[in-house]
Amino acid sequence: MAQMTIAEALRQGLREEMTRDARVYCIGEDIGIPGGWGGAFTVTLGLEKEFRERIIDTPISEAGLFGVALGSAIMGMRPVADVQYSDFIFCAMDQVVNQIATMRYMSGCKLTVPITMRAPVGATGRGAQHAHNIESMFLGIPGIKIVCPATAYDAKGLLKAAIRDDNPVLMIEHKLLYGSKGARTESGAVDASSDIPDEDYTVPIGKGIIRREGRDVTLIGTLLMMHRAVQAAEVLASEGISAEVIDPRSLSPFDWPLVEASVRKTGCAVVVEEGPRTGGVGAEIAASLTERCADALLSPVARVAAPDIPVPFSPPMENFYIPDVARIAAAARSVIVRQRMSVSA
Amino acid sequence: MAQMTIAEALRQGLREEMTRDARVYCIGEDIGIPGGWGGAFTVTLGLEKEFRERIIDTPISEAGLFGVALGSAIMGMRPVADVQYSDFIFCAMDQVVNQIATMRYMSGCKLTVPITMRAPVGATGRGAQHAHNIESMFLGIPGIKIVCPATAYDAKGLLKAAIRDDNPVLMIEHKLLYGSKGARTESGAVDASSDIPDEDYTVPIGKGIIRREGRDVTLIGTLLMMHRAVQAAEVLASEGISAEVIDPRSLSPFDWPLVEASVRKTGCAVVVEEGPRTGGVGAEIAASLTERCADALLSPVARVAAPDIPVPFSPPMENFYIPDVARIAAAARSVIVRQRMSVSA
Amino acid sequence: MMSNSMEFHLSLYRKMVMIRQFEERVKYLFLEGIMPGTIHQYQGQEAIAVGVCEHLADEDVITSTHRPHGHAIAKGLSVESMMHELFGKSTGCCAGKGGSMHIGDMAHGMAPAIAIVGGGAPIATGMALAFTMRKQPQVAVAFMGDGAVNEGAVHEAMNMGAIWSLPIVYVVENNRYSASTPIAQTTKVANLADRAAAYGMPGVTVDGNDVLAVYEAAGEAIHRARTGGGPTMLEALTYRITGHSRRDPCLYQPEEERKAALTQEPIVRFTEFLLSQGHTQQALDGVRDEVNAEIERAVQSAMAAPDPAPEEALVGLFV
Amino acid sequence: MMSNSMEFHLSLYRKMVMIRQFEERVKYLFLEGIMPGTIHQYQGQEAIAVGVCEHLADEDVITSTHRPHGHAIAKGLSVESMMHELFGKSTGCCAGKGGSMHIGDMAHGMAPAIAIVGGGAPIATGMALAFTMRKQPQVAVAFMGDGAVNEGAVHEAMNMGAIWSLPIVYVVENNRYSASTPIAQTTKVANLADRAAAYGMPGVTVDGNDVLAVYEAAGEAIHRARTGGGPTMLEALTYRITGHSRRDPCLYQPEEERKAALTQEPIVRFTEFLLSQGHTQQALDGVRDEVNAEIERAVQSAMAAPDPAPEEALVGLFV
Ligand SMILES: Cc1ncc(C[n+]2csc(CCOP(=O)(O)OP(=O)(O)O)c2C)c(N)n1
Ligand SMILES: Cc1ncc(C[n+]2csc(CCOP(=O)(O)OP(=O)(O)O)c2C)c(N)n1
Ligand SMILES: [Mg+2]
Ligand SMILES: [Mg+2]
Repeated sequence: MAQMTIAEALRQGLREEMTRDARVYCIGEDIGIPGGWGGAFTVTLGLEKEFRERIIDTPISEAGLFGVALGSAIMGMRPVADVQYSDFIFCAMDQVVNQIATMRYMSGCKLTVPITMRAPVGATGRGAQHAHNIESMFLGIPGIKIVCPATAYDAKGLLKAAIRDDNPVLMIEHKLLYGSKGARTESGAVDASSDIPDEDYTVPIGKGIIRREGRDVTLIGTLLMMHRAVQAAEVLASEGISAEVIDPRSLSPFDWPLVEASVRKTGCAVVVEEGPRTGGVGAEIAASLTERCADALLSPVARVAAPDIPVPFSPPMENFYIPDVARIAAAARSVIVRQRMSVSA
Repeated sequence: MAQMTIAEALRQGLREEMTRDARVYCIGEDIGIPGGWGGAFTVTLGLEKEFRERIIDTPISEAGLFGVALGSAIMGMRPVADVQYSDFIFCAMDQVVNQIATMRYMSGCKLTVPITMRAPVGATGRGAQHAHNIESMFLGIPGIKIVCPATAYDAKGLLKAAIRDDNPVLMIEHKLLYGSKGARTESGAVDASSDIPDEDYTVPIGKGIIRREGRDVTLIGTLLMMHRAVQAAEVLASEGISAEVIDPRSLSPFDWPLVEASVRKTGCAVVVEEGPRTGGVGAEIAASLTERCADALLSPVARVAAPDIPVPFSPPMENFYIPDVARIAAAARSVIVRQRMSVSA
Repeated sequence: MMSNSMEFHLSLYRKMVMIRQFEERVKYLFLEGIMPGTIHQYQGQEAIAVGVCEHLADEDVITSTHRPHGHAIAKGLSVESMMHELFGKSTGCCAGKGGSMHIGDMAHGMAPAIAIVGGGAPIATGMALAFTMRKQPQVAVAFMGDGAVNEGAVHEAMNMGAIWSLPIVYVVENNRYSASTPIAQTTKVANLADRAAAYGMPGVTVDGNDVLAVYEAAGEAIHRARTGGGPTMLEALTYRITGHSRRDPCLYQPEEERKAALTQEPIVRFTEFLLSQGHTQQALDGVRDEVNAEIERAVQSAMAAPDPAPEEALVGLFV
Repeated sequence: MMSNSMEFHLSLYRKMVMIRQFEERVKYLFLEGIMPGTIHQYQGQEAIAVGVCEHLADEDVITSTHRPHGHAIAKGLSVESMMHELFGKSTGCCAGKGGSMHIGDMAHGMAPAIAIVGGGAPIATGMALAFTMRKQPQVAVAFMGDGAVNEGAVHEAMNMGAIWSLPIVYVVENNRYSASTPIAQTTKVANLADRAAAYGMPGVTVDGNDVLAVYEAAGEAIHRARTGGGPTMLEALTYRITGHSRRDPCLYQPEEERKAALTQEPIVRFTEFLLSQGHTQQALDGVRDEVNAEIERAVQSAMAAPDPAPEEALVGLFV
């Protein structure tokens, strides 16, 4: 048992999987240069010393590197391909959407494509091209599983599950949660470290978790927004409102039983996400929840999300962009107020 | 006044706009080769004879061509850039999402980016890589307007509005609606031709239209699904159910007043789309409608969409994939049944 | 190497004719409205697929394009499993889920064909990387057209193939057109193989209508790849004598040019050569008849196979 | 051309020093935690931006990269408007919405810098296309790093620039590293300018630490572009003596190599040259002091400017 940051837990997870299975390898930009940073957020730092031939630094060629990962996966390797910032995955979008997501299906479901893709999201003072929250764009792509760890425990467990999964898995990571150190420290970072068990474990893809139990309202959020939802729940608790916080951990497949059970208990829900509201992940969750729990929902599902704009650079504007604790708490109060009204009606 | 197909109406629209404004030009692959096809669906056929220098055939380089269109737009040109199939826009995704959508905003809202992008969607017997319905992926990208004409009248009017708009506009077109002729005829094509006025007109971006009035249920669909919704409404009419069919025509901005008014009248709604259900356009429409009209909705908004799979090639499987009239009618009946129950309750 | 034996020549001929007759039959079925989908055909480029794939075993792999039937046959897929696929039957090589543009079968070392122009190059490069990482002696071949070399993905892939010295050959079938666009409009270089220098790999241009020339040049490149010498860009010059896709009348090809090309097409040329080497017209006709019979059996069996149940669509996306 | 006059040399020197001192001041502000965001700096490459942009008027345009401060100053943006932008003020050249990686100002012919490596090349090509279509005499310059030439978008753009013979120069600043990755790992060609041949355009390699050499080579290329001669790929050899971004200690650069590079950096070299030409150290120090004072005024004014109202974020996405 040791306390680790997400960066450390991911690094350990990669090390263990590469040790366990010679087919596992990492491919990306600046991931294994001696004297370098181990990727943009130190996840692969030092791994090149142990696995010189399985940490592959590429030129700046995202379409190329995702295509290469795909080709090797078809041949039985188990690549972990990453982009330094999720925004750059758009350079590889054809490979991801047209090739990786469809290749098995087009083959008559004969091939397998055991590929793990890692992509850091979140607005962090770098401007619009290093800030995308890409989850919603991939939710609509059948053939790719999506996981979103918010803690070091989940990061390691989901990474291992992804690597062992025979299907393409996109792992969304959040820049402010890595706990990267030294020159790669992020300002505004949030502590997401966990106690990591000594023994091997995985976190099953498609299983969410209750981060905090509650009775009055269900808050649903991943990554940084999970942490903010927990903070909002604390604020609400001080007002006598008992909020349940659910971290779905996987977006695809989604843990409907867990979320449904919570909403059937609380009667109302707030979905929180960092990216723009329109066409976001929250739309799918809200629409599906409404279909599944119409009889139990006492007020419409509320969505807390960013406004429909690119991410602005200036800190006051960027802070305004990212949903904060106050907005989450306010949304929770608003759905609960309605609930009480309707109950009393 | 003349009857025209969508391909003809778009062609006329391009001709008129290029005549009106010397800054308007077309850029794409195979769009103006003498003896060629005028693009994959004959939209630009023959225009190269009139506007030799403003119909620009490119190499097969989608990232390049959308970037070129962007650069020229910044300098005051008004490009109409197209991909032959919407699937290929993923090759240009960085240019569209990271550059075109953000450039004005990042400039401090000083630049303008008057670019029109055209992309044909729909499953048409070509397999998974020539079949994407890309609408949902772009809905979540602030900075791009999205229009979806289902008739020749709207195609021409929206194209002209897009070209005259100073912002990026993505125009989604449907392969089965073009009415392309000769060697480019599509099997399974649906007649979407209209009477086109002789005088200049535009269709405002962001304004929907009621395709058929009704009292009992609101059906919402664009492109091919609009036509299927109208057919479903006819089936329903024969059963005594009066369905209102709304064609939003624009997805972004969206004509909420029109849709809301209809739903407030009928009390229930079915959103139809051709692409996969999860993370689809229907999720956003259903979630927003629920937020806006919770008090008026007598049953949860139903979504009719494709299953969450890539598009299969084989005709029986492909037909199963694409939502058909029967499924739309069934969804309508299901929301109405519930409505009646709740009214009688 | 049996490159001079009559038997060997006849086996090349047989494969080329198999491709040609397959495509002709498919064209007919398609134009008659009997076959669904859309098709891009390979008539006139047979020498390339056959000359290259002759050096490959089932364990070697290729990626193909929107125009994959020739590669598939040359790589050893049965015309039966292909015909079933084209008819959308579950008995097809892709269970009816792929179709013409995604035909393939990894049992014969062919990934599902990739209909995104240029999209196969990085994938083949990754296959080659897998061989290198595992120290296996296999080779990958990425087939692509002249138009594809202008795609960014091809550029990125070739650079990676070169810097990592991977066992791969990038075969560019230069048929002088990308869809309706003539090559003069899309590049300024005299030979596309000149671009190999940009990656520091050998570039070779060969007469792609001469199956023996292709066989020889491909042999060198594949040998180099297999023995640790790294990748090659192999450009094979040919001409697209068939339409780009289905009902294309090719009005953008100058008539003179087309006519000249028809006299140079690979089966005409190889036939002349074979006759000059002592093969008889009768023997060649015999090959053609055999091939036709095999194709006809494939058509009949494909048409007789039951359609898939629609719900099969839902099965198998994930393992 | 006044390329030999002392005045001209001093003006080049002034611009180079303006860039250097701007970057040093920004670095300090950043490390002190006073300046928000992230930064990629230009120290050591000043000769390139200055040597190239000296040939450009406000009506000529450039695209820049994640490392844009040097290009911006050379292209004529005021250090004041830049400093305001770096501090995220609405008074910045991008109203605080862009930040360091998107600095730009079309009033001075600089598009918002593009932080996606290689992403600017197609955009600059489109700007050049606009000039050609309108028969305007302007020129576009796409700045990029050595790492960028491996991006597909750059390949596609250069090919288009070449086939359409556009008025553009692709300037590759080869500082031998892309982030932490040394160039030997990303390409096998000796000079990146060798890749120009793949597009049929001239490729030129120049000493990028010699401002006069850059000035001359860029002059030729820009003249060619401006007079209908089409594009050039101009590679300028330099070295990244600063960190890749913010707190990078550059441990991946061999110490010998770094040390040698520091003796070759462009301001050291140009200073020696100027002194040899009769300029006095005092005069050069005077320039530096002036520049520092201007930068200091910019810093004070930027820090004094009020923060934007958060809701300004919502304004202006669409026209
Ligand atoms: C990325 C992408 N862009 C465009 C197309 C449409 N398209 C299909 S084939 C083709 C021409 C391909 O030319 P080439 O590479 O020379 O191959 P050929 O058809 O001559 O065999 C085009 C433009 C596509 N399939 N993929
Ligand atoms: C498409 C893309 N991939 C990766 C990155 C991350 N990144 C930023 S700068 C950089 C290195 C760029 O190297 P080079 O082009 O040589 O420019 P330099 O930093 O040396 O000026 C990388 C990998 C990016 N910004 N965009
Ligand atoms: Mg071709
Ligand atoms: Mg560099």
